[in-house]
Amino acid sequence: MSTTASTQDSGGARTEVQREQLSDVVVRFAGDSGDGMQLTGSQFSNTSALFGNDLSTLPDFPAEIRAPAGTLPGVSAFQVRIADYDIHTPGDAPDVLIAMNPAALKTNLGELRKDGILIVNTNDFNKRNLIKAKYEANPLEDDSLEGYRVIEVELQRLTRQSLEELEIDNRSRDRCKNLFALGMVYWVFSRSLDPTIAWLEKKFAKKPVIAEANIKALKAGYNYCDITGVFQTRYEIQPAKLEPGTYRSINGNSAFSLGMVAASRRSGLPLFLGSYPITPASTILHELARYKQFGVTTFQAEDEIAAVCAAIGASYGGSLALTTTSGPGLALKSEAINLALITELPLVICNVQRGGPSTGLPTKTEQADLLQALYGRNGESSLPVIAPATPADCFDAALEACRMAIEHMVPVIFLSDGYLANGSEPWRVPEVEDLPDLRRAFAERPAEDDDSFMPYRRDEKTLARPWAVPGTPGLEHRIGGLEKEDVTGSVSYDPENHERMVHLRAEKVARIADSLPPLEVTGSPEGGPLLVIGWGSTLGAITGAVNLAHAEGLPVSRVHLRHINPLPNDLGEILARFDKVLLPEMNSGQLASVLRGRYLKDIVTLSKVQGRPFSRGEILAAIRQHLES
Amino acid sequence: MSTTASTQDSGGARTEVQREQLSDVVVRFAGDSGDGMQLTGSQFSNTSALFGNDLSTLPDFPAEIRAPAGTLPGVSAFQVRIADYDIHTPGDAPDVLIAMNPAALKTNLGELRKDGILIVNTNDFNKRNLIKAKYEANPLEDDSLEGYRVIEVELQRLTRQSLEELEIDNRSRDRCKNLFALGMVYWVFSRSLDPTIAWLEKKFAKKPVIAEANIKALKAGYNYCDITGVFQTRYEIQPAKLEPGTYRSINGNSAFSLGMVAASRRSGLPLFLGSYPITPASTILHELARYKQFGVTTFQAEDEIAAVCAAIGASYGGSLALTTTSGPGLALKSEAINLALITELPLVICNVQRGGPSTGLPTKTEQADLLQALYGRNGESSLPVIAPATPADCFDAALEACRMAIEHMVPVIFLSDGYLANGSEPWRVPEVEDLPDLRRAFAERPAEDDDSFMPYRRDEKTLARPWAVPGTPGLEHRIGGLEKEDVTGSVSYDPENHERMVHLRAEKVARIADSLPPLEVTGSPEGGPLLVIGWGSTLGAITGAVNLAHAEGLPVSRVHLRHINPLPNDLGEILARFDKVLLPEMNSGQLASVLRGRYLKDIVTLSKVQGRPFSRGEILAAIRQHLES
Amino acid sequence: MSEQATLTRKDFQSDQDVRWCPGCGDYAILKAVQSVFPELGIPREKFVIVSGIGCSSRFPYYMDTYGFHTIHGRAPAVATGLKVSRPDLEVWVVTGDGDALSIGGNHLIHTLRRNVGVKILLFNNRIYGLTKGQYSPTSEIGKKTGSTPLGSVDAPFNPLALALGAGASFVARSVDIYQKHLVETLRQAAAHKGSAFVEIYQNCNIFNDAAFAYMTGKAERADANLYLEHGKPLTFGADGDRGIRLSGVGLEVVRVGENGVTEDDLLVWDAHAPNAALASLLAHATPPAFPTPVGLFRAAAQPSFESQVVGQIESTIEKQGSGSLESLLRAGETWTVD
Amino acid sequence: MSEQATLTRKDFQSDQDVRWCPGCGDYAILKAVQSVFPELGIPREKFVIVSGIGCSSRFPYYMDTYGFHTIHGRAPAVATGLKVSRPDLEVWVVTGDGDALSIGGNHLIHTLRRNVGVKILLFNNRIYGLTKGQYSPTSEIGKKTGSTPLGSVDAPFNPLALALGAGASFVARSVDIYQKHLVETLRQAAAHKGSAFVEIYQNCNIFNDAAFAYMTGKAERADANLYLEHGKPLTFGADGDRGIRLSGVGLEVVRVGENGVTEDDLLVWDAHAPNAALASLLAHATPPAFPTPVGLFRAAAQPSFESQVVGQIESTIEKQGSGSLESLLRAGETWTVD
Ligand SMILES: Cc1ncc(C[n+]2csc(CCOP(=O)(O)OP(=O)(O)O)c2C)c(N)n1
Ligand SMILES: Cc1ncc(C[n+]2csc(CCOP(=O)(O)OP(=O)(O)O)c2C)c(N)n1
Ligand code: SF4
Ligand code: SF4
Ligand SMILES: [Mg+2]
Ligand SMILES: [Mg+2]
Repeated sequence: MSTTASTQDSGGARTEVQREQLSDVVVRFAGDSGDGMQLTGSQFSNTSALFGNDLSTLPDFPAEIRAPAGTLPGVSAFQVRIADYDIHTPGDAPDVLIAMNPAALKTNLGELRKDGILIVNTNDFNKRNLIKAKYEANPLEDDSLEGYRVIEVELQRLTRQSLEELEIDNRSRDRCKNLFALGMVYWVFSRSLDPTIAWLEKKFAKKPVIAEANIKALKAGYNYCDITGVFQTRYEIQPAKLEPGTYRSINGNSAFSLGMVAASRRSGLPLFLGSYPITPASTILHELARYKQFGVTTFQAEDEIAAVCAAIGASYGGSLALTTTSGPGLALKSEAINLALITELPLVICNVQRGGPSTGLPTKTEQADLLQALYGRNGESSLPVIAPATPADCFDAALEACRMAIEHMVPVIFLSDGYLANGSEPWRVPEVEDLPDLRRAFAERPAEDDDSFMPYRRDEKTLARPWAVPGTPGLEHRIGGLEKEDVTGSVSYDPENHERMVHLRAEKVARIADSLPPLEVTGSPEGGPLLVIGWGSTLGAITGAVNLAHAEGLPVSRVHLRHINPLPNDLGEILARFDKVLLPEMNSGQLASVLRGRYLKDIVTLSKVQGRPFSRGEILAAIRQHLES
Repeated sequence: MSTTASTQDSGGARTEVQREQLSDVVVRFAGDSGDGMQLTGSQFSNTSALFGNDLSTLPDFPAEIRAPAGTLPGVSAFQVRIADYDIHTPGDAPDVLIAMNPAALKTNLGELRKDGILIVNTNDFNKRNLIKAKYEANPLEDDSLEGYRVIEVELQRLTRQSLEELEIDNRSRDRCKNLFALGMVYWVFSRSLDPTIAWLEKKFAKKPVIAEANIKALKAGYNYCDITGVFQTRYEIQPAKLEPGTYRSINGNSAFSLGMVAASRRSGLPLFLGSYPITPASTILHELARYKQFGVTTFQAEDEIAAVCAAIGASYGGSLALTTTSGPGLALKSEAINLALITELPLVICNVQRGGPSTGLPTKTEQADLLQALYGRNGESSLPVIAPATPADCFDAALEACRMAIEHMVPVIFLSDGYLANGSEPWRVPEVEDLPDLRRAFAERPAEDDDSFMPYRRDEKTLARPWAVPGTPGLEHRIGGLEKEDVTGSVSYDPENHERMVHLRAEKVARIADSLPPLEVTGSPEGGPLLVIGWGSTLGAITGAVNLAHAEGLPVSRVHLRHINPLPNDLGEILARFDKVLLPEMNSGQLASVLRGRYLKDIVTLSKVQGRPFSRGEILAAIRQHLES
Repeated sequence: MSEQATLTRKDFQSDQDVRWCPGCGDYAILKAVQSVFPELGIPREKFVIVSGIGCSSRFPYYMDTYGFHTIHGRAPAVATGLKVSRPDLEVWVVTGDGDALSIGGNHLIHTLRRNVGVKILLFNNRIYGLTKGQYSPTSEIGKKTGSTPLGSVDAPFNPLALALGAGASFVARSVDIYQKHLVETLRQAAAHKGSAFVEIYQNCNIFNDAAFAYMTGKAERADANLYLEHGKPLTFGADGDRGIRLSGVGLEVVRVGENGVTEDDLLVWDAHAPNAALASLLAHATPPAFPTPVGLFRAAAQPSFESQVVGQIESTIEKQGSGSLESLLRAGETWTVD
Repeated sequence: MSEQATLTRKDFQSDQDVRWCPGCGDYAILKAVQSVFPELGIPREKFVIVSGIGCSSRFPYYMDTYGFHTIHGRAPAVATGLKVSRPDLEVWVVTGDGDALSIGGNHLIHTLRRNVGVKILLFNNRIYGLTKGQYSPTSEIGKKTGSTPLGSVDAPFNPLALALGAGASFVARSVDIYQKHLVETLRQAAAHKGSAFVEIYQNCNIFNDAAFAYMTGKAERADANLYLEHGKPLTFGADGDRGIRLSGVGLEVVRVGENGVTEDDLLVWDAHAPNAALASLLAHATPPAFPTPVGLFRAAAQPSFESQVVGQIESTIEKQGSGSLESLLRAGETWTVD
């Protein structure tokens, strides 16, 4: 709520309720894993999206399926920022925090902004829960909450009360208390209940009592605010002025899945996914498994190696082949990725990064698999790496990954992360005919007397070899993981041939740079004292920070990389135009080391390795610091 | 024979045979895989070593077990350079080539130096073999061999003749023709037959006829030269002036194996090897399997992953744990290596690099797994990487790898290559008491009332955590792949703790740099126009080239890296002192990219990716070029 | 030094909060293990629990023994290295159906083939719990999950048949809530010298609730379970009058007293048979045609892998003496430069 | 377009020099495959040979069909992806005992469990050939090799028992030099709809010569082989008077005419039995107690994995029509900004 433009309007209000216009607001729902916080947050987001706000979300859930109720590791949270303008991040500090129990309060209070609104469910603040949350004293009873606008609500009692007449047990009643809370939030932000009511009716179509209970609780929460006047102010956030079009809210894994289906259609190739479940990538498998009417084959393999190998087999057979995983799984696939690389078969490897090393922080986000993606294979094995920048960008980046794979006959790594995978934002749905045309012909049966088919004869421009799929008469040939002779593809141990092939494979990837659009530099493209460069999911926080810096009049510019390998042709020149270059990344400086080596330019890392994304404030502070020193 | 000091001595010779003193000579034995070239070459090397020469060898064999006899892919070769001074490489171009068949001639002639001696087995130059070797005409009959000193010998016929009296079949007789050739070479280089005779007697102790046949053939070859005078000159290479001590000839895999046994003894920890066979690493498994009297346990696992996991289990239990592999196997192990990293268990991972990517060139050498070793794991996962420089150095480097692993509780990658693994050189055997003391105490049972054991409390200097092995009463604790809390080691999803642990793990490795000796700069340590920097097995070729350059008066200096991570503390300063830095490596510039990124110094790569080592000439040429331009 | 005399269940409870879902079958298994360990007369510090990744694999955190929560599927390999290098330790592996049979299938069968002396407890809930409910290699055909919205099409593994096919020397099955039976089965596993493979049916009440209700339900239990007891005829049913007999090379369910069948016709269970044929037959006896056999399928005395590996080392040292590093370094042909 | 009418063995010979050691058993297997393929009435371009790494895995280079020499142990996984996405192709996997049973064990058992319609030829030479002779998971106990100088200590896999334990629908065994038998076995494999697993004993004359001489030797052959023929009683021996009969749950070697045994007592071979029990028993019949069974152990009709995967896709499209990308992109709740 930092950049609010508030007006007062006590016109028709029954009590002294004021109306305030806000430009943006950050709300965080926090509770036990069993409290339905992800659902509650999603509903608030969707309703706001339908209303026309721009928004950005950040779910945050524990590694355990259901850690013991009431404990600190069991807390699940969902943050959403809604705004009447174009925003890029789910916000730094929440303006409003809903805490369903002591553990949720404990883990989330620290980030609530000073003077923020705090809604607490007092019924859960009993001795047992306080102990589980490792509170020595009841924070509601000492001065812990000073400086916040605390709204204490007996959520459990009130919800039960509102559902008294329904023939359900108390446990079922209690399960509705998140809807009661949501109703309250809807009231505060002057939102319609209709989208959520419609959604509940659909979701519980087969259990009408449950639908009714949830809807009743929702309305009760809303009415509770109306009647009791617990809030003195209602807020309004106007719709954002977005580009005209049809919008939907989408998270990164969904956008990626749709992008792959679109690529399948636009290339005319059936999509084949070989995958082994792993957080935070599994939902791509789940989503694509539902698209059988698009001819999508999903194969849940026995492990990551089988998953990528099956994808390689499918690619060999002429499918658009995909494998999805996260860090430890990418490590396992590395040997096989090199098989695709040397046999020059198209393949998309989607790696949704999470906190490492080893099992690490499986449900948290990080960008620390970059060097693994670039270099984690034996021998010289350069392959394209692309990193989407926002949840919705996963759609376009998927198409671009497929373009590179098909056009150049090469495995491509798509480097998403947990934040993109689960975070959502409004997405302007594109027209199908505007999507890139990805058709590429398979090698065709040669004329009867033509013996000249050469599986490693290359296209002059792309250096791609022909895609000669089994079943084509006359193209019978053998490929494999041993080094092959240039042009013929026969096994070759010849020293010079090996060197030539190493160069050809690298050059094929390097040439992709020629097909990339020029980079866009925001700020002063002609150069200046400071450039902030980012890649992948830091786009939002960096853009937000640079916008804030511009508002302060700071001379900072910004450029964002989507293609990590090959690097864009114009990058070197751009870097050279700036005195200082700052690179925020959610690792210890991985891309910085690559760029430094490539361009011999001193690039300063702003590192964050905490399993959560940058805030704008962190980056803004670094910008200020580097402009001063 | 380029730097010879020849004298004539026709004194007591029966015919006009001259005696010439040489300073060094390069001999290459080449034949079919079935011709026993590796054995022949080894014998010549050993005899020369026993005589006191310095030497360096380069075996080169095909990927097939026994490719069809007579074909080009079936050629097996062994090159050895012997000298009366301290040498570093197996030589660039052979001075003497023994070609047992047309295929061997075809694949090896190109490298024989002009005016070199060529011994050919004419019996094998029949039509069938010429076709198999893809010769259109018989090279013995056209002018292909002009410019070489060709010695045509009917090896097969002469060998059969010499073994006429023995009761063996012709096939067995033919198997001795390599010994006949060896006898000839011994005559040319004035070598004693005794070591080989002794070796044959031992090897065929159970088959005395075969021993006799081989010995007879050996002598026959020697006498053949004596009698027929096919050679006008005999050469002598005096013993080298090596440091006093006991010497033996050793290859890299053997030296590494002995180093590991020595480390086991010096640390008091039993050695455990978990491995899965793969060329060119398998011989380490074979060798260590024979050291049961040293308490060495070798476990041939079902795959590379099981191999490294078993080693991790053994390390957890208090063994000195080792796993050995080559490139594709390292890729497979990467997930598990991170488990050792995050649980902070000592482990040595020996990777004998071969030509990649994928199956690549399995029997050839390359240095292209460097970036994989440094970065091929998910998340932030810095670990020590050490690269031995010569076959014998594998012994010392093994001990150093173990030192780092044990002292810092960390997995260490030992980056050897095919050239070091199979190449051999004289090794001055160290005294056991001069070897480093690697003892480190396990954590001990705490006092009865002491509850303070903390599995992640670190040593202040090394940052190592305690090694608390199962079976110790009172130290029961749990470790695993999830992020852990600083000090306590409990599972922790706390953001700041994660960042702290990422830094601590990196810092632990970085601190190793403080224990490294200063780098030695040859040439002008104070700086100059050109520094050649190398790592791993290129030491020999670089040293040779720089020595040649110094002989030409060129102002070039040299430094060699053994520790790739962490890099030595003084490296940055050294680089800064030179105008240009040249880095020859058997890859496309992997270390160069790392050093450029780290030191922002323009480092120029001299790349060779041909599955074979640099020659001195190649490096010398690059030195000249860079000093000129 | 050793504390075994006084060990109790409490001694095996760690201070960590147990983080399985309320109602998860894993709790009961934890309880059973914590009951058996103190009975074994082994000092606490000698126990090591090695696990992979999955809900079940959180097990070591809750045991106050040495514990290693490794990576997905690899626990048998880590345990092998540990046991071979430290045969004095009691190494128990805890794993799930995905961990052991999907990604870890190969390590499992090789560990069983080698007969490494580790106890392997496979918590079979027929689902991937930790990754939120995908079908597993033990899910029944037609299973609808996130990754198989129209139902899975591939036949599941029969874990016991697979283990027997791999040459396992000890194979047993129990059920999370059969606490007494489970405890007894764990005791038998503890007593076995080589690899002991125990499949434990485990209810995942979140993603695959009531997967075993067909046999564990109150109404079904008596008729749906066949308790294997060595040396006893195979009978089952509420009235104990039903049984299993051989018919050709197969098995057949009969009722004693009907069609002239007497108790003598029933198969007498031999868990120690030298070959695995009968155990295989029983492993293939699956509902609805048969009651589900639980208990000890096979326990054959075979030398353990680690005893033989260590044996080779010990006998070499016995014969040749402990190696001299000095001589080793100087082995082969040497020469001296003065 | 299709050339099947006129295909001959020559059509399947590629122009590559065959690079196995002279005398290697692989040659005979190559010959057998090249004899069977032209008979099958399938166009040459429909054949794909997928292999792993090992001497045996060089196989595709020598066949003038499509071929994929993949990486060590992973051929079944690559083949699965190929077959599921292209059920019209004939996918044959060639693998070795190390490739299939050591590093690739898991992919093998999962492929068999799923019943993917690929033919798997396992060249079992009981040794690692390509890496120069280490012991393999099928080497006999006590095998002395480079990696086991004092002899191996672990029991080998019984590949057929393992395959059956994994649920394989087709299991057979033949021998490199039994050319006619091998050809017939390959024909049966070709005719099977799901996974066909064929173990082929193969002599590695360099690193494990004469490993199968006990049964292939001239003197031994008649008494040491038991040829399985569906519907025929199990007899063997030079005089054909010896046979196999059931004894309890096991098997027993008998002589017809002795102790009142008649031909009617012998087990009549049923390769199509619905359950794998009998096949398992036979798989466990090993020398010296039994002759080595060769031929078809099991061929059970079960739906193939790919047919069902494709079936779900086809029936969805049939019911819902081919998906509209436009609608998919606009699915869920949308709103419009003008
Ligand atoms: C290499 C790797 N791949 C995938 C995963 C994700 N993962 C964690 S547990 C699991 C399966 C769990 O199923 P199961 O073994 O049956 O255990 P349960 O949770 O049911 O007890 C998977 C796929 C991982 N952690 N590591
Ligand atoms: C990942 C990997 N690990 C190890 C190897 C080395 N390797 C190649 S073939 C082979 C075993 C070969 O044995 P088998 O499968 O029995 O085939 P054979 O040579 O006997 O036909 C091994 C270990 C490899 N190529 N790749
Ligand atoms: S998800 Fe299932 S298996 Fe996992 S803890 Fe919950 S109930 Fe247990
Ligand atoms: S090593 Fe053995 S298996 Fe390999 S080609 Fe030679 S004989 Fe055949
Ligand atoms: Mg499970
Ligand atoms: Mg083999």
